Amino acid sequence: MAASLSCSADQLAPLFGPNTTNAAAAADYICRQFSAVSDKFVDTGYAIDTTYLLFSAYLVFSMQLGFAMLCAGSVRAKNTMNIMLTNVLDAAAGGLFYYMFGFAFAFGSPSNGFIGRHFFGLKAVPSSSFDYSNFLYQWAFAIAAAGITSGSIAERTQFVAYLIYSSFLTGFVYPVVSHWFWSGDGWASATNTDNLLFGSGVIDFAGSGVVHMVGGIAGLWGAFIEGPRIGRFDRSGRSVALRGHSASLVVLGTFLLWFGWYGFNPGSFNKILVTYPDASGSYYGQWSAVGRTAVTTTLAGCTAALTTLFGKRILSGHWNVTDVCNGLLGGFAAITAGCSVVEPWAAVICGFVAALVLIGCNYLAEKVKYDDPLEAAQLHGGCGAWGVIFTALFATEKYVSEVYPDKPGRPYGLFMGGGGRLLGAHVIQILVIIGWVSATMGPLFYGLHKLNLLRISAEDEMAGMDLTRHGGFAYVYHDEEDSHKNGIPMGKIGPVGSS
Amino acid sequence: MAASLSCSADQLAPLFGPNTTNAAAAADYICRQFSAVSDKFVDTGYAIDTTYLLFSAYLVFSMQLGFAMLCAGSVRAKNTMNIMLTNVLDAAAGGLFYYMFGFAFAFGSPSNGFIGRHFFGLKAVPSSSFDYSNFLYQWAFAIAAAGITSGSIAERTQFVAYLIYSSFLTGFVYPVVSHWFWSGDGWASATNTDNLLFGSGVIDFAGSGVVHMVGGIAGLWGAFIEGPRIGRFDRSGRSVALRGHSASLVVLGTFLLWFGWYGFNPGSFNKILVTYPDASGSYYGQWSAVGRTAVTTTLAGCTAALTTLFGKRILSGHWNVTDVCNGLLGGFAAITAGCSVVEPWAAVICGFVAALVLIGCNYLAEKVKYDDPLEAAQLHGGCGAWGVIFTALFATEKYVSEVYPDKPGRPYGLFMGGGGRLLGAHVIQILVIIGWVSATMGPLFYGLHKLNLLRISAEDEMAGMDLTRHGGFAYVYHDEEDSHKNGIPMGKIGPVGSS
Amino acid sequence: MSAVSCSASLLPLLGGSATNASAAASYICQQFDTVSAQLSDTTFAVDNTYLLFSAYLVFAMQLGFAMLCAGSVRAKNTMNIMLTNVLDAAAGGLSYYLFGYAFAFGAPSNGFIGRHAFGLKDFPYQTAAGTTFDYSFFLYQWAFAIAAAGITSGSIAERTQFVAYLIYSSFLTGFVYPIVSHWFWSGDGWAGAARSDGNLLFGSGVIDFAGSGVVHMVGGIAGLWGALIEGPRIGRFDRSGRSVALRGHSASLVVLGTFLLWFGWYGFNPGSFLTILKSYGSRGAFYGQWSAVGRTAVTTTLAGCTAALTTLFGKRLLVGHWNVMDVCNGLLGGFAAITSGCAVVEPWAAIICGFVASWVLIGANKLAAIFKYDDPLEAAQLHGGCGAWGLIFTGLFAAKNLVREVYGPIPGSDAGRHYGLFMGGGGKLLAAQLIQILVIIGWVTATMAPLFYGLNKINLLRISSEDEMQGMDLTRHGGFAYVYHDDEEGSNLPTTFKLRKIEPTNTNTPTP
Repeated sequence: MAASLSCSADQLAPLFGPNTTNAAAAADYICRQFSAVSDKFVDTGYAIDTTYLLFSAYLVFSMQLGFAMLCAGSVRAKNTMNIMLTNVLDAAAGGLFYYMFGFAFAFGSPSNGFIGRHFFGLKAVPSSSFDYSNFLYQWAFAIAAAGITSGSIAERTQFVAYLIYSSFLTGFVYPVVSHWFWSGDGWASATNTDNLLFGSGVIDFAGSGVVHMVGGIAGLWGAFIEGPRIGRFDRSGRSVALRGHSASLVVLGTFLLWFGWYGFNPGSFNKILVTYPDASGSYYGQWSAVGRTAVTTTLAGCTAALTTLFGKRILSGHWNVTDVCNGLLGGFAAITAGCSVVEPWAAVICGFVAALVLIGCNYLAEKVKYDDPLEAAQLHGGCGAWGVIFTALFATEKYVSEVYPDKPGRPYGLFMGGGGRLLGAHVIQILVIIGWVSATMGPLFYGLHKLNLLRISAEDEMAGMDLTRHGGFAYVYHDEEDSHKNGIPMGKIGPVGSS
Repeated sequence: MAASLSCSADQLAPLFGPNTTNAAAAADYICRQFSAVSDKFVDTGYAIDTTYLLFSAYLVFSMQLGFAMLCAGSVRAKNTMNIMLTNVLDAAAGGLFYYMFGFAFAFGSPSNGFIGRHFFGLKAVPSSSFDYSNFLYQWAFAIAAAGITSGSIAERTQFVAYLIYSSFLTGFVYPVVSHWFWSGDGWASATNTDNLLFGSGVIDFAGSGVVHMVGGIAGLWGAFIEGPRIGRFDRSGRSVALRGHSASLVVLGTFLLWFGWYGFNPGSFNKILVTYPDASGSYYGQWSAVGRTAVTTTLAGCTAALTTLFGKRILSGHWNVTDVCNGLLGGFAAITAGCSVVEPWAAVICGFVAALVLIGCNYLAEKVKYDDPLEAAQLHGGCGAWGVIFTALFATEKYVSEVYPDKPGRPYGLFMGGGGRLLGAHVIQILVIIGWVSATMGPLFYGLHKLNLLRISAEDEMAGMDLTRHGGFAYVYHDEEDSHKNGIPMGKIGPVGSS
Repeated sequence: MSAVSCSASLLPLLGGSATNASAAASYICQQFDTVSAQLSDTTFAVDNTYLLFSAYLVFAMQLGFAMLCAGSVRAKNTMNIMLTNVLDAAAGGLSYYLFGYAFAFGAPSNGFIGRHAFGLKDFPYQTAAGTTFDYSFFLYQWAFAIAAAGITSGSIAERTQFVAYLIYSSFLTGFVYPIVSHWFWSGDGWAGAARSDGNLLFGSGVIDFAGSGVVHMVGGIAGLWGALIEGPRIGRFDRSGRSVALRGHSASLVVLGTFLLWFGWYGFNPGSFLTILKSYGSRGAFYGQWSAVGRTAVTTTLAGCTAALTTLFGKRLLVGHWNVMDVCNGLLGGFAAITSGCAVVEPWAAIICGFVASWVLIGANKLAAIFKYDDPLEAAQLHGGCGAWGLIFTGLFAAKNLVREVYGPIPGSDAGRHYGLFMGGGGKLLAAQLIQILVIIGWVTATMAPLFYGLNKINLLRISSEDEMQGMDLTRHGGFAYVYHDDEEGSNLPTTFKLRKIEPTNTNTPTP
């Protein structure tokens, strides 16, 4: 920041010349004032940027609450306690693992292009490049990836399997991917200082690929390996919807995710007090780009929601709020990659296509009898992949050069006249993420499956995990006496033989 | 703030000397520019700090929502309306009382060490030391203390008793405690300018003692005096869990509290644009300490949640999400005192022990047949007390001197080699808080009990307060037909004679 | 940034004897120019951070509305009302992007309607007068627009066709509301106190700081017409005309929604300053816009708190029990009322505002019952009634120095600004506020009433009575919102009989 404000006594003193009583002293005096001013600017900049980043991190954290409510509402009442516990633990276990080594793997520079190797246990943090607020922000991203996966394998997975995959995902698989695409050392990062992939690097600004595809594909393997829930497809192979138990919780969760996405996308700038070249003192700077990012995010989600509304109305004949919620989230997942480098009108296109992608993926999933209680693989995997492609098509020259200023003359979106190199890099990204996550999470889930640690027993599944594993049902709306009378065991939950 | 940026024309003019046409005018001109710059920095500082403090206050306020949901989910359905009303009123009544005299008792300086005596009704606010944002922030803290207590005495307390204790607690008991430990005039405050307790003062940064212990101990007396809920302990004295009616609301509330805690702990710095000595212009300043505080808070909560998960699994044989939520909150309550002055690794220890403290306290409570529907006394009282001790053991020299800069060479944590004086002060704090709250809230609850204003009748308790006092049940999930059948008018509210 | 301005006037002071006086002067002045530019950058960064996070808070109100509405209707219509809330936000986003924002703030324009920045064309930009319109401002205003639509959806809940929602919601956020906000908030608007050419209504202009009138009355009156035209829900008034309460299905959701609205209101009111880094006269002092922002948050809090307490005791006296839903509505009424004056009244006045607001709400509800007006969320009474009171309140209690600080001097005139009648400021402000109330009632009536009437005539407004009895979730939205019971899963039978009985049916025998 202080680059442009540089007072040099050596330069100033000769200007005063010999007639000034003490030219050197005068120049020095004045320049010391300016250097104090310059320091104050640095302090102010840190304070503003940290405030901005921390509150963004808090918003991203509130997405965990959104996931918990969305998942809870989307499963059947008998598995609510189970799924909520996994969401709480994603956050808690993720906190410890990301503290101990996840952050180090992701951002521990200097390192090679594949994996970071400093900052274990936040050693040597804060430094001039990473502060505690960066850690907090990245942690909130890591647990979001784990939260996505938990949706795919809901209602039929052993709790122990959750703990294992969640730690592995937040502690290793996700950090490595984020190192590749976001760290300054990553081999495919757009901020890599040596050598950009295809002279371009991957522009995955807030993580359609890094976060959403990783979570979605991990979920895909988990759900694929353990198979559909009992009753999800009937004897003749027809799909039977197993509806979630509370649409209110689904809507609550969706709105909370929307709320949190304002931390996720605009917050990914990390700093707000950044001046764009030759524009210091003008109204246009990173603060404006941050606002634009919030607007593109909003528009993509809104368009996707409306498209889903009418699309589903035509296909299924009624208006469905949970489908609209999923469509909305699909739009957000898609715009996440390009949110900062596309025009608002392009975001409308992004959302429109994302809704169609989601509908298509769901159709496909039904065909192949893939069961995903939250449509997480379709939504985050499918729409995330579309978002990565979309960015390579619609990124504008001006915004790319502003947001990624290190290298002038970068490739930008194909449809905007920027050539195909960015698209090439992005196709590589999709393939590499699919490959890496499959190579790590696929064997993990398969191994758990072989060890009988993945899927619960059929009895547990019919009775619901809450009763068999989590000490009771999540809801007790009626009083004890009732159930004593009518003898339905569902109602009675209290620990009978507790000490 | 402007200390380092001070231009004096008297000093500069002689440097220009007599040969400059108008040395005095030139120096004056330049220095006026600098003083304009300096003023702008002051403005900027106020704007950033106020932004930071206000949004932190909003986050702390969202904890009230968290408490409401946590309490609602933790009680039986028949008392939901009652407990939610008390939570709304904690905030509302607290707002008026804290405005009229609570803030004055707490921070009305100049005053004596025991109680403040200015700013009644926000008179003479804003001043250079207190702005409206400070009031809003402190108000959000005050209602949190009252919210804690309401959990302990849930499901069996008359509504009038709530109104009385809540006003008394937020208007008098809590403000006095916060005056002692947080006001610059307080006898035990670490920012006291005259005379520090044991040469150290109490470091209760965000209020493990001031907020959590006060709320917890007040709840302890209330719950103790009115006795356990009917059916909580059976004839043979065995403990019978009376489960809350909705685990979803408990998880929702817990996550909201977690979200709000990011305002509670890091926000307690009040300012973010503060430079640490000799470090202006560097990346390290209060903004970094704020981030660190958020990290320690996160890690303590995460560790406590995981410890509780496995601890409870071993003790009770199943995974329990509500217990994990309570463990998580116990970790937060404990780290609150020391969040800004300990290293992240120490926060892990803090959370680990907090979970054990909570399990121990719950065991003890069962032994002595103490019934607390939300475990509030155990959680906020017990873990809060541990947090106060923990701070005295693990506070590091560097952070203590940065966060409390007024006096150099302060005592710090015993285990960090800082001697026992801080621990002495903290033990005093625990004793004094227990004494003061017992001396004020104990008689109050006892008096209400004697006047038959405290506990509801057994009939009310069996039927649920919602039916008898609050105009009906909180949930109407069933349709008209049900009530047609059983003909109980309460259930039926819907259209009988529709057109 | 005029604060730091170094100019060539430094040159003669250094004089000719310095070896290169002009170079020295320009060297020093260049440094100051840099400082000034950086200060300006800092100001933009701080103000945008403030505005964006305020916008996020206002957006959280949409979540609050969704939960409040969901909890206040019967379980059988929950899916329907939540879908409308999601779509208010989504459809509002597109229509406000395409033309709503342009109608509201597309300067330069006439006093009636804006006409630039359709589809955010040529955005962001700075006007000749130095006002900056940035994306954050758009986002903030969008969050306001959808709040207005959210209010209306409550009034017509449980009996309105979904298509009607889509139509009125787009029309309201895309046209009706933007025009009102243009009148009172845009620098070109004919009635706003912030009008930039200094030609103010009654020499005063309307002080509707965060929108008691612009947002709440617009939403409330639109809802009033909708609910009036389609009539009460079946069963709301029995044969003899007695009012029968149709209770919402979940008090927990109502409380959740209320608290979220409270939370969001901290973006709504204090955020309406748009900037926080602005000094009031004396530079370098502790008092500036940051302090006014804090004061606004405090007045908002106090008004809501007072209204809640007043409602609590008022209803206790009138009805005989403590009722959390009523307290929640009272609280929101207090907020709706203080919204207009929050920035220009003292905290003690906010208490008066809240106290009266709760009685206005109780009175409006009484009146509604007499006229057999059915509003499931009391939205017209709450936002319309308390909103109108808020405008009058501002005309009575706006404080002289606060009005001057918040709105600045009148452009091109040295006349002082008018302030509250009871504070000795004369009646001109009050007159302007009354004009605002009349104009808003007139405009919303003239636009929304024909719309609702037309929809009614072509049978697009109200659902059939079969749908209404069964609940729209079953007939239109693919199923019931809640499935708490288990086994029968997947069967397509109507679930009405399988819903579990929830409340205590029997008088319990005490468990020993």
